Amino acid sequence: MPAFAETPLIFDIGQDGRANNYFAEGAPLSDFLPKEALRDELPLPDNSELDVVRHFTRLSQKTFSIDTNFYPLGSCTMKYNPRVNDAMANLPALRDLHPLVPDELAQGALAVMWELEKSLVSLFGMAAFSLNPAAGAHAELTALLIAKKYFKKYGQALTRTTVIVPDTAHGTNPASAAMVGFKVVSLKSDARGRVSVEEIKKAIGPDTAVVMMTNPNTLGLYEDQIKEITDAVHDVGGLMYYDGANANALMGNSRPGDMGFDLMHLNLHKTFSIPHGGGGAGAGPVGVARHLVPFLPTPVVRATNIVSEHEGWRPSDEMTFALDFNREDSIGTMRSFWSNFAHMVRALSYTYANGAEGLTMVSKLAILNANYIRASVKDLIEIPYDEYNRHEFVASAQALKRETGVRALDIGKALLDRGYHAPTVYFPLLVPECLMIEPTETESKETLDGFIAAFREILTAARENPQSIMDAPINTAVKRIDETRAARQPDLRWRPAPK
Amino acid sequence: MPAFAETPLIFDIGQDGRANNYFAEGAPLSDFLPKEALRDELPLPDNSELDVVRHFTRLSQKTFSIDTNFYPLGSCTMKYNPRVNDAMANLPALRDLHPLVPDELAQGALAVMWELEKSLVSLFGMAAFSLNPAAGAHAELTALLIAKKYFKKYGQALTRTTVIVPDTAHGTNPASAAMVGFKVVSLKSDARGRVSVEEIKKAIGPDTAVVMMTNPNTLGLYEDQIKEITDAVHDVGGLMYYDGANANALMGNSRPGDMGFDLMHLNLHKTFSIPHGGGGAGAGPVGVARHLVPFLPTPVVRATNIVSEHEGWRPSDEMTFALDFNREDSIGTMRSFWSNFAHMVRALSYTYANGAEGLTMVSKLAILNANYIRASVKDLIEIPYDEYNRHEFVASAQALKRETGVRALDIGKALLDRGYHAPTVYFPLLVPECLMIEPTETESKETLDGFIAAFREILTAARENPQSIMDAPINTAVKRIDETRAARQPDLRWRPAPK
Amino acid sequence: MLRLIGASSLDELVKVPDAVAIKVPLEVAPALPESELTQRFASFAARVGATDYISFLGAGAYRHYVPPVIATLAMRGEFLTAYTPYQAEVSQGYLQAIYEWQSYIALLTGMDVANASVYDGATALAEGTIMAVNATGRKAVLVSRAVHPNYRAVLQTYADGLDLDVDELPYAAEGTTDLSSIEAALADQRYAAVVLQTPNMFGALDALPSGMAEKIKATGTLVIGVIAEALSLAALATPASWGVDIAVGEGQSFGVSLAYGGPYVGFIACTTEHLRRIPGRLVGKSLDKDGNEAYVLTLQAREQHIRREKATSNICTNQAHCALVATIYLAAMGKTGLRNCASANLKRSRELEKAVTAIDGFTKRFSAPFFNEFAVRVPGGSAGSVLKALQKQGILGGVDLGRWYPELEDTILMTATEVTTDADIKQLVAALQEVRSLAGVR
Amino acid sequence: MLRLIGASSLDELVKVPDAVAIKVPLEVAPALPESELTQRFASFAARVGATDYISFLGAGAYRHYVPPVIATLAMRGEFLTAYTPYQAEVSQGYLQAIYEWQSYIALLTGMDVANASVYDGATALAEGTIMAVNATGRKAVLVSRAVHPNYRAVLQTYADGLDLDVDELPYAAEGTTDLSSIEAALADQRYAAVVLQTPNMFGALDALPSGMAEKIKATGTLVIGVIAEALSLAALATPASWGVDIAVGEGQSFGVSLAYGGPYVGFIACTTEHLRRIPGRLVGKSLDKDGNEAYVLTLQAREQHIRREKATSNICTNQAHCALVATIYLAAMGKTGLRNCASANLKRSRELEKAVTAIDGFTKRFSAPFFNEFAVRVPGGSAGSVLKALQKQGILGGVDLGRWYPELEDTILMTATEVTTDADIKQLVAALQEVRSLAGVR
Ligand SMILES: Cc1ncc(COP(=O)(O)O)c(C=O)c1O
Ligand SMILES: Cc1ncc(COP(=O)(O)O)c(C=O)c1O
Repeated sequence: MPAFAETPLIFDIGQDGRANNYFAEGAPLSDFLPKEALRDELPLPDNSELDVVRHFTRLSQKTFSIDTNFYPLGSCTMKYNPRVNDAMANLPALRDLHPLVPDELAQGALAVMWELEKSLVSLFGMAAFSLNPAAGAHAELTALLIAKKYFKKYGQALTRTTVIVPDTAHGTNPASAAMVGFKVVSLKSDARGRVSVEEIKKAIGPDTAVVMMTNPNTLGLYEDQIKEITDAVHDVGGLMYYDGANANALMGNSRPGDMGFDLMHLNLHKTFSIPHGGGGAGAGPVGVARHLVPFLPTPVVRATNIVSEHEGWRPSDEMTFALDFNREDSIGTMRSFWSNFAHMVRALSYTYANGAEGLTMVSKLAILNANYIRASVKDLIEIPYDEYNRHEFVASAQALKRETGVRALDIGKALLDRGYHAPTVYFPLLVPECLMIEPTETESKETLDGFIAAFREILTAARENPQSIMDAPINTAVKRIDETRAARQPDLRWRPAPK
Repeated sequence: MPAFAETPLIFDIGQDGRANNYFAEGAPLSDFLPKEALRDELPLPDNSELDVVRHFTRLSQKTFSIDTNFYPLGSCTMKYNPRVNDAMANLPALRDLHPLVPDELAQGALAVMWELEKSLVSLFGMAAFSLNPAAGAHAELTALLIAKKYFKKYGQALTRTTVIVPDTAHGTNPASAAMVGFKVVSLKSDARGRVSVEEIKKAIGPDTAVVMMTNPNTLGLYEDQIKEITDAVHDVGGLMYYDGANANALMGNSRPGDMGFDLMHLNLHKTFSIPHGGGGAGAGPVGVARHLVPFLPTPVVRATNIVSEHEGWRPSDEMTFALDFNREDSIGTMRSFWSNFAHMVRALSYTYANGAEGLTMVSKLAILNANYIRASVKDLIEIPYDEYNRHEFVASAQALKRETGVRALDIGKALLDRGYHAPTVYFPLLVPECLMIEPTETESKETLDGFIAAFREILTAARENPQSIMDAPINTAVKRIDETRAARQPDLRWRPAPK
Repeated sequence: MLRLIGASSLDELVKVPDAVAIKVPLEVAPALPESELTQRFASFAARVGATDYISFLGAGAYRHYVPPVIATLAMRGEFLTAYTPYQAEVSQGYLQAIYEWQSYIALLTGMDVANASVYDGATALAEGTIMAVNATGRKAVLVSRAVHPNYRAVLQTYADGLDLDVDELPYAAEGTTDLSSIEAALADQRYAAVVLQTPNMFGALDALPSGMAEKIKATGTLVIGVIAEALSLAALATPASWGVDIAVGEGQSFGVSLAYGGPYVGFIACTTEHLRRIPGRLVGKSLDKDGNEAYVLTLQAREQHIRREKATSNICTNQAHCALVATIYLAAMGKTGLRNCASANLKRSRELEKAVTAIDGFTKRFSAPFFNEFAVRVPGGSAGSVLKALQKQGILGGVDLGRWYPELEDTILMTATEVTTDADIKQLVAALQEVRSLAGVR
Repeated sequence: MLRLIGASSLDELVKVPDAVAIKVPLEVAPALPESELTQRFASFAARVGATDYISFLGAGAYRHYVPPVIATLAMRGEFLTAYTPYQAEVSQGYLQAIYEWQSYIALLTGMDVANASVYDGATALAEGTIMAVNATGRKAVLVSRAVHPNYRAVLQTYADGLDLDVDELPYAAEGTTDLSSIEAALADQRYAAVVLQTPNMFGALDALPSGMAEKIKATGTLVIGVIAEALSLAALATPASWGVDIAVGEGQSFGVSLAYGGPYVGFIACTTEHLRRIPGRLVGKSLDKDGNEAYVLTLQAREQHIRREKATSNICTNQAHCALVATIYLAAMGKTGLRNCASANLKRSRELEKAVTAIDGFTKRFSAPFFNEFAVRVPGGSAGSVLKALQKQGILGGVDLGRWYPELEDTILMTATEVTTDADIKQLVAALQEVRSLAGVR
């Protein structure tokens, strides 16, 4: 790393006398409040704006992103984040709107939320969506709270205690179930990498509250018996939950509502092109079938003048809206204020940019790109379920590891050296030495070809010179990091030098 | 360079079918115009927005800037560019204002121009400023056209044919003089690196139109006999021109007007913190003494209701303004429209951020920082004029080159490797193997110390292992470039592959 | 590409069983080219009436001055379009920024450690409560009624999931939490934690009086401190100083846009004792193979992707980018900027207090010292109708506390920050005077 | 620091002779903290009345749709705060972008090479003329009156400096340049160049008819083509195709803000023959020591810092950042975006033409084909009073050509681009009808 990339902590740069002139010098705080109510000192550095700019500019340059590189991180849908979405979210009228303004002064914002909800309703075949939850896991929690309240209402709170999740499920599924006090039962996938109707029938019963699935599942495979599964679960009185993290394969293709799901969430920060921002904020609308609508969290955006027959989108121009907090059966609210609204703007902007046809094409091309990569590497690495996949697929380095010692992790690190993000590794859990690859629809064939070439080169090198792969990365700002040390001797913050 | 930093030309990335959806598909152009008026093909690539983002993001990361690194480029005043200035220039009302709107609908913009002009008038002691010219060189041209017109008006057009420039002058000075048809005479500096009164008296005469100087001069030295010089030039009927590229040493310190200059320019993109943007746009207001006011280029911003006694700034709130095009003696106009207005906003924002006291401190600290570096390196490199300098100083690698073969250029390249921009090299011309260092006031002592340490390390290495310095840079995206090849076989553009 | 894949057509590749194929036309917002899309959203923006109103709204979401440099840096594509920094070797920049955020929150709260963020202030309270529940094994929590009602509502929702009891502490006449019965309440050691907020929902400073934290802890109960106005941390005694075990709060005031309610950024900080119970991500400093300092996500054994149903929380995606905004804000402000800002909030809110209470019939509802908002009792008994009348004059006069507290339907929570101007206050006063005389209220 | 320097105080270090010390108090805009500074500029912005007006202004500065992605990229700090890329090894990014700009301009104009930019369209014309003067050794130039009057004014200013004669070619009834007397004018071989603009000041396409360029060149005279509306290059026959030796113009339409007149970006493109006479910077592709492709400033022997008074121009700082904006704009648009945009301009301007000329008394002034603007003769004889009346209704109806052409004081230049809406045109028509009936004009 050249010297100029060094970035000492912001706390080690600042110095007294370097404050920026943002505000007039204020009176001492003790003019306003008794001394004992005040803190003694504020041990933060004063940094000149130049130093702040240089610091964060350099930090940004040491951060891998979609804007700089290809990011085939399975299950994360790292597609291009169109800048027009940000510009719309930053329109001052929307950006600077206080959440507690009276509804009549927030009509444009409510219209955005309503139009988005209606678009999602049609696109995914649910009766309604709540935009309340802040992310996917938050949405799962919301949905399971809905399920709990639903069963309570119908006197089954004490009997419906189990949530079933396939072994391919994301960790948030069982974790969310646990947060609602459900017992979690894991379901083995069949030889085709899917949930089998037989297995599910064995697993379910009168104690089944919810079965959580995604489709395509996290192996990128379409659950082709999904209707039979949801029917079976409904037959025993359970609810079906759809984890929408994989919805990028589904738009205009098939709808969770039609598959028989009662509950679902979307990761707008995946499917709807909202930037991940280094790990958030996200947005996780929850969709429900008709029987669960009363349980949605508050507030709900309600049209107050024209009530439409249509469930899907139509222009909101002549309509007026209100936030409805007064919903008897609601589970309550999940957050400080209404929704991650700026992201609703982004998601609706994305919807307008594509329309139904465009969104359908998004999913088609996402599937095409993923299949193209699979077909281009399958001669060099094991594809445990080698059939048409959807928007992502899973490879396994198990055989390679046995042969050469090179693991999935090593392949990922070697990709970093070549300018590509590592695939998701070690998830889903059922595939050993798993590499989960999701290219998304926004990448060009040239980019895919570049990645394929690098991937193939690594697989070849792994056999010829395994150490070279196990030593990766070497072109990066730092090399492999001692994670044990990080966990054993936690250093989680800067501390001022003792005086 | 790691693979991910590769940036093929934008023309080699694009492909048909990747167009972004900015506009509805338009009717064929031949619906509107006859075929022969239309071009055959438009050989530009269609690039997806993702590819455009990735391309220019990567290009930006391969670009050295103030925001990433220290930039002690002498004569260029690479100070921090406060972001609030950009935000003010981007206020939609100012950013989207058409230059041909009637004055009464542009009052706020005219007020910005008027307030800036008045601030400059007081700060530099001139009678008036024109904001018309687009950069320093453009301003020089403007000023010399004023001089020409002035002499013409007073019947001396044919006799006043010579412009005198010291040997320390920037190349634009003689080049601008040539563009107004003046004969250029170069003046040797004295042993103290200054223009001597004696020499100037020998050089001037009835043919002298203008003497162009800067103060501090490009050696960073204050012309302490400036008043004697301007008096002498005025005595023979010549005009004095002040090149304001070095005004960052002067604010609140001394004023060209008081020194006796008749004409001057400012590089707002140096002194007034306007970003250089990779080489422009700049802004070069021209200031004049009272006798030259009638000759200023058009338009001039004129107050139409309250006409003030004051020459300096006062609040414009109650005032109304007009663009005045109707000025009999004006040299005419220098550009398509009025001024580089967005930069006037930035410059006025900078003025408001600092006020008179703040600007005075700017110049003091700029001088302090430059002297600190000089004092910290003078034991290792020759300082031809080793006295208190102003905002910059000049070192010479002549002795070092004799000893070791290492040239000023090599030192500059070695600095690049260490994360610092090279100083200005080989200017001013009179110092052999010259390195001109201007740190500006916005850098912290830590940054200066880092630079000093790197500079000293290089000078030491130059003696111990000169080849290591002559091989520099090695940490950069490319190594030294074959400039002869570039000039001999000019490749100045991409061409489509022949079909 | 299809040839290589072996598919005859794109449609073959994406085929689904007939039973689940889409049978109805999709009704989705129609496709617009970008130049028209931007006009569509301009029309949404134009339908936001609040834009030019003078505002005294606060109550958990605050208007503050945000220097342009913040967005310039935070919106850089590398930050905006990165995923969670799982691959540390190529994410050192973002990881360091999160480490700096954790440090800032620890320094501001006085606590030992802070996490990489949770969704918002309300969910921070819910997650903090779960920490306390896990730490104590108790299934009830005692919460002051002066804690933000929305935060309490979210806590209740989470509590319903986990079958926790949420009991309330009343507030006293001065507007602070009434602690007179607390010792009795804690006697049977049912409560995992006592929860207080400062400044509380009425703007009043509401830290525990000295000695009280010790008494609470003596019953095996933890203290959770809530901070809904993060700027107050620049001025007020730290949560650590009044005995908090777990500090939770909302960081919106640190440069994050109001955006009609989100995204904001919740934080959780705690003593070292509770470190391994903290939810969500943590960044630690370690060494790389060559012995260079390096940042990395750590203590992941707490998290759902490793521990699944045994995790400390289900949180995965958090609010990283809002935390980044806040980190850049804090870096740019520094202690001097924050102090000056806090001072201006104190000054402006007192000017507002003086101006409003000088009007006949308008009185302070509570006497406790406040930071930048306070409760005003209006003449006539209806906060709602006063606010409506102000609204007609282009003023958002504050928040009707009757929305959450039936006994306070005559009370408005009014907020002034450093962006409140003299002119704002003057206009409010004029409007209030008019409202009063028009309504004939006394 | 002072100690090391050896100075006793900062004031000692900065002392100047008494004779030139400042003796008066400085009157400069007063220092404001940033939070107040932004309010000050908001008040300037509020004093710009034009903000919400419907506009049909053009005449060398055009309203066009600019995708948000352009500013996102161009405003990245590395681009914004770089100096001229003198140190090529650390400036490959910006150098490549300039090379791409040169390529785009060459492709759009059909010329062999283009420079890295000059100040604006008008100075591009002046500098292009100097190229022709240097190439031919002649000291006069023949310029169409249909070239933008501001461009001609700047040319005149520069010409005064160099003692060049600027003679005029009249325009014909159709609105194009009257070439009937050109052969006579060129006969004595006085002129370095003939200068035409297309679309010209009246919006009319004004390229040389086929065969004419050859005739002009046969007299040793060069042809300079001016493009004031760069978007037209996406549609119209290239300057190269109609025989231009030197193409000069204004790139503002490629994503550069109107900004009350600047900064904009001038371009100069020419045939290889004139390459070494081109002013300003040029970026070339070469190889580095290791044989890798690398970009570098080249042919610097033309420039002032090497050649001083013998340089091809005095230009140093140019408009690099505006050129970068344009480059990003062109990359994002691509040929499809540009074509669609050009098509929309053609369509909208024809809709405007039809709507306006359908009103009794409003007629087309010229018949020649146009791109996105055209001249309208108004009833009553005074373009100025019609425009004033429109202004009262919130409409900027166009540019009064009488400002520059006394014979056209009854003529308005009206512009419609892709951002002109149906509603804009409707409102204009309604207002024009009212204006006409109010004024009783017929
Ligand atoms: C399959 C799946 N489910 C759920 C989630 C959780 O979503 P979030 O991170 O938004 O909480 C993820 C995200 O990584 C996921 O991939
Ligand atoms: C001393 C001096 N004079 C004049 C100029 C020319 O200014 P500009 O580049 O703005 O044309 C410069 C710029 O480098 C300079 O340093």
